[in-house]
Amino acid sequence: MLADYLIWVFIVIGLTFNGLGVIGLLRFPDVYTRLHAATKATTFGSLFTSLAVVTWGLWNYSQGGDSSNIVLSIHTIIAVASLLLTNPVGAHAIARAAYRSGVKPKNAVVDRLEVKE
Amino acid sequence: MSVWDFIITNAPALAIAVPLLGAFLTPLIYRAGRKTALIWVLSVLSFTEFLALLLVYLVNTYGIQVYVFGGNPSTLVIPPDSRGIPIRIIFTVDGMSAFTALISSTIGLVAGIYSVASEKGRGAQDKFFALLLLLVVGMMGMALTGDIFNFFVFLEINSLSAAALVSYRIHGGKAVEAAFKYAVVSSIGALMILFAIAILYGEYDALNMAMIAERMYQTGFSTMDIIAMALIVVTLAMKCGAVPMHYWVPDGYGEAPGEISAMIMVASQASLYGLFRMCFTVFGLSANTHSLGWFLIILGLLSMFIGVTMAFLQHDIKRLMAYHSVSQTGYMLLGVGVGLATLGTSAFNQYGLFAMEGGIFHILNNMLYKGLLFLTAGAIIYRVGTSDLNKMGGLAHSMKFTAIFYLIGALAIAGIPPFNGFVSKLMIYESVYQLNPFLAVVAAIVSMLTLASFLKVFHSAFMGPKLYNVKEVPKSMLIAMGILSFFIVLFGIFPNIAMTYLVAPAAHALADPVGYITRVLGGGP
Amino acid sequence: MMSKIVRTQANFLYPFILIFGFYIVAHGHLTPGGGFQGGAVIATGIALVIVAYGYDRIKSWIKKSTLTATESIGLLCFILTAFIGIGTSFFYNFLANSGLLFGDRVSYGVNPGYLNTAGTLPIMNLAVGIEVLGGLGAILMYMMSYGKEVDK
Amino acid sequence: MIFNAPFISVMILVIFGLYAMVFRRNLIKVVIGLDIVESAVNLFMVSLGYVKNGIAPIYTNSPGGAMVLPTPQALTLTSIVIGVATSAMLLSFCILIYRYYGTLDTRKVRRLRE
Amino acid sequence: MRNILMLIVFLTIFSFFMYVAINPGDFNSQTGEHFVFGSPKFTDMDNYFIHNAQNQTGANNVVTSIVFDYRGFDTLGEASVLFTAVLGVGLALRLLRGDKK
Amino acid sequence: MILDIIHILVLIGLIATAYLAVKLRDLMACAVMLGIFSFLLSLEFFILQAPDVAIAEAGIGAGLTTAIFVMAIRKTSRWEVEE
Amino acid sequence: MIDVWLLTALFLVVWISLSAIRAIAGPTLPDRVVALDTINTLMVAIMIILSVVYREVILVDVAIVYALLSFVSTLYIAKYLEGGI
Repeated sequence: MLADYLIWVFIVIGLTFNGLGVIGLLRFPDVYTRLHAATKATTFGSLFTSLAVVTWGLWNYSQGGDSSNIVLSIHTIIAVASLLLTNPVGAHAIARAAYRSGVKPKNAVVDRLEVKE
Repeated sequence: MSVWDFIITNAPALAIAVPLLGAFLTPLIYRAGRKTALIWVLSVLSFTEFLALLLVYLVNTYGIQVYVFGGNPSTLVIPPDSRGIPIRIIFTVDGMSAFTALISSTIGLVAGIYSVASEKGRGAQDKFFALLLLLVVGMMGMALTGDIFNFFVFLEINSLSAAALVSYRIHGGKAVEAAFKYAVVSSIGALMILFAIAILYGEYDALNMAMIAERMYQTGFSTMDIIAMALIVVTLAMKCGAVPMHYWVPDGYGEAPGEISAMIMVASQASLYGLFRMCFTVFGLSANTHSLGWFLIILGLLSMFIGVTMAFLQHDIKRLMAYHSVSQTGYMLLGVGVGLATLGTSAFNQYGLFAMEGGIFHILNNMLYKGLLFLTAGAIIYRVGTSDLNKMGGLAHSMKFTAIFYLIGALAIAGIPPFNGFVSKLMIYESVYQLNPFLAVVAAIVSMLTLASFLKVFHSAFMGPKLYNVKEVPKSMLIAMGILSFFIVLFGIFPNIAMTYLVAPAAHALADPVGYITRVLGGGP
Repeated sequence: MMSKIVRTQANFLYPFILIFGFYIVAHGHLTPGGGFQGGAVIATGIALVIVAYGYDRIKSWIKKSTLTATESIGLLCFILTAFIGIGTSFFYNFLANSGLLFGDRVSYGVNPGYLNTAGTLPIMNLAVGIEVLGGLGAILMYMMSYGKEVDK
Repeated sequence: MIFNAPFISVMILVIFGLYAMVFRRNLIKVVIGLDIVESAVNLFMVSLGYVKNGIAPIYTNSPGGAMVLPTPQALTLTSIVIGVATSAMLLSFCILIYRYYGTLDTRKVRRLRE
Repeated sequence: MRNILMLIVFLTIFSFFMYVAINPGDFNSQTGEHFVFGSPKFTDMDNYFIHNAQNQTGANNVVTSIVFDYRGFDTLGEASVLFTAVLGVGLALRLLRGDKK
Repeated sequence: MILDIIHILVLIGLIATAYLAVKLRDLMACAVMLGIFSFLLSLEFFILQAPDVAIAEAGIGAGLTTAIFVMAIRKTSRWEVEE
Repeated sequence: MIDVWLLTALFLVVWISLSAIRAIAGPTLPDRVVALDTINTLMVAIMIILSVVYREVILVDVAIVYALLSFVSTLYIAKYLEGGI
């Protein structure tokens, strides 16, 4: 019972954050804010949807399911871990490349990077 | 089990595996020096040639050879518990397959000998020779396989290695442009064939040609089969350079090195083999062979006429020969198309089979004399450095052997009696005349135009005042050309040798799809 | 060469990709995957290292000739494995259900599966994995190097 | 419900790919079109082997049931690697053509037809 | 002119293909002329693989047993295609000596 | 039912990205579109219960093909038709 | 009762479609790449969810490959934008 509620909560959180990220990707004015919304929020949201899967697997296993449930949980954790490792790097690379390629932040008051270089 | 028994038992597999192993090892062996690698490549090619000859012998002696990859034993086509379905990849070697394998390995050997001298001093030779072996593998695989998806894989090996070899001499980017065109045409053709294979698979859940043919015969010829047949026939006709789809031929043949042009020409004839195999064996029982045959005849007529007409406009020796090879492809399509159009009627025994024998004999002859002509063109370019006919002249003074070889090839392609072209052309005229006199008239006119065109080339390249101070080409190139001209003269004087052992079994094998299916499946329709 | 963050992360991730690629290759007969997929994964790892460090740094670490030789050797292993079975027929799976190396029997139907089953399949998987890794890596290196090295 | 939607989309993809190969004026576009056609054929093969409510053809600790046909998947694996090989070769030709011609425009890359 | 011609060819191919795709045949029987998504017509060869592959080769993954055992020769050919492509790329992008622009 | 809707959405995405990969004039954008096309194709294979093919497509189609295309575009030119 | 996992998958596919709009519309190349990255992340999530829907453990392997490899193409495009390669 508890696990059911937990799964629901995780999924709702995950979907909400994913949705927010996508809305941010659609609505924000320039690359950097879109990047900010999209990569961070979707990573967080995907983390939570996957956590729901992990919880489901563990719960089934503890209820007397076979060992494939625990394998499911472990593999999901590996997938999420690699997602967490790779996503920020991609975001960083895009932001840097966008700045280097001459895309200016919109409505920016202070551009520290410009001062520095 | 002695070595000889071993080789005989596994000949179809070894015919593919040996050159493939040779290709894989060539880049490694080349590190030990060029000479070692050349000896290796030539011995592999000779062994392949030997295996192809062995296959011809086996087929003539024991009938259709079947080899099951991974079967236990290797001739077990249908496992006892599979309810009559062949499940593994099966090589089915009948007369036509062995014939095509023989001409492929022969041209491979000749090109290997030729390129010892002609490519000396150019870069990336290990890759060149490995690709040459792979091209041989592609042609032989297309010829020997009895599995439709396996055919696609070998077609892809064939086209990719041929495209890479076309781009070998970059020639200011022109060769790369030709190679790009060739690769795109081949790839889209291969994809369409894959599409057709998928359709056939979805219809019949089988990939073996004999199985597909039998199921198609049992369930009737549906709309999907028509679509698959159209895709396969059109793309294979494009691959072999029949006229409405011939635009890649002059570029590809014209820009490749001489020996590679000869090999690509034979690769096109492997596609022609695929076309015949599909038309006769896979679709032959169910489809309307009469209209299919007339389709091939019309393609052949167009190819003959337009090819030779376009050849008159060229002033580049290789492009001229390329257009002539389009026109020669027309003869083969004409001969075999007549056979297909009359398949199953009483006319088949009167003249249809004879026409097919003519067409298939023409494949062999075309390999010999067209290969020889491409090699002589390569020799001229090797010494003179240009392929423009207007800038040549007087080469007969210094390159006597090349001139003689060229003359032999030109007379053979025009169908002058002591040479082999005469025999096959005569066979085609005689039999085609009985179907429709108009066809024979066109074929004869095209033959005359061919003679005129090649005499023009001979005049402008070899005759006249001495313009270039050049030497004769190196020995290995002469040996390669000599081998081909020897066979031209041999088959011209004694055509019965080729007819008895090569051509007649091939024609009979093509004309007998039921025998093929019965041999593979055991039962047959 | 990309920024330090990317380089550090590439250093950190490359072993993971390698391990995971070999996991896919080795478990090819039990879970989805096999020689091609594992080889492609490892080759993508090579692509990651190339893009993180740039060709100039990479070319002393990974040689094109090494990669092509790797490819040839993988193919040789593959075709030789096929050749060994030629006593029966080419590509005969002589190890399956033999009780020798990789020759354990499995029961029909759903079972967890063990690594030492499937006869020559794991060996072929490994050979094809090496081949694909070498081939795709060599393609990447060739395309990367063009125009970078001085024409003589 | 789903009707023959995968087949329909396969046909549309083939048409797009052929369109790119014939009408677009850049050689890299030709390669892109070839890639799309190839993916479409792969999709066609895999969807031919789909069985309704089938499971993947791997025996694991999953609930039993009808299995998807395995042969098209094996063929598709082969075809995918062939596709990447083809596009790599064509792209290297593109690089060479650009080096010698200075352009990839299909109307300008025509030195062979002078 | 050429474009119009190609357009006609394209429309022909398109209608041809659409005929392939859309016409669902007879939904209930297995012998309809056209493909139906989700229910293949014949399945006997694949059923043989599904039922026997595990016993004969010992692999749980049926696809792998097909790729490397039943159709292993295709895989060899396909690996050769990759080998060919690598050789082709190496040949095309080799360092040029003596070739001038 | 819901699976069918997902399936059809994925197919529509495939068609849309393929159209854009053909239509756009910026070749880099085409490469990005081809990448998304490959991802969606992989998901489609996943839905069609072909995990082997999905892994191959994810590794080769999504990772390597994009890399090769980007390298080729860097060595040539980015725009389809130069002005 | 509608399965919760299926509903989640449907929502995620809708999010993917919405991000594809940014990839289609995005005025500059970095916009498209951001959309590509987002799609990657969502794709991993949906693959994990779908493997629960199908009750198959092994399908998660695809998601792992995805998560590990999908950012390589992002890095290549980023490097292109920086002017490298």
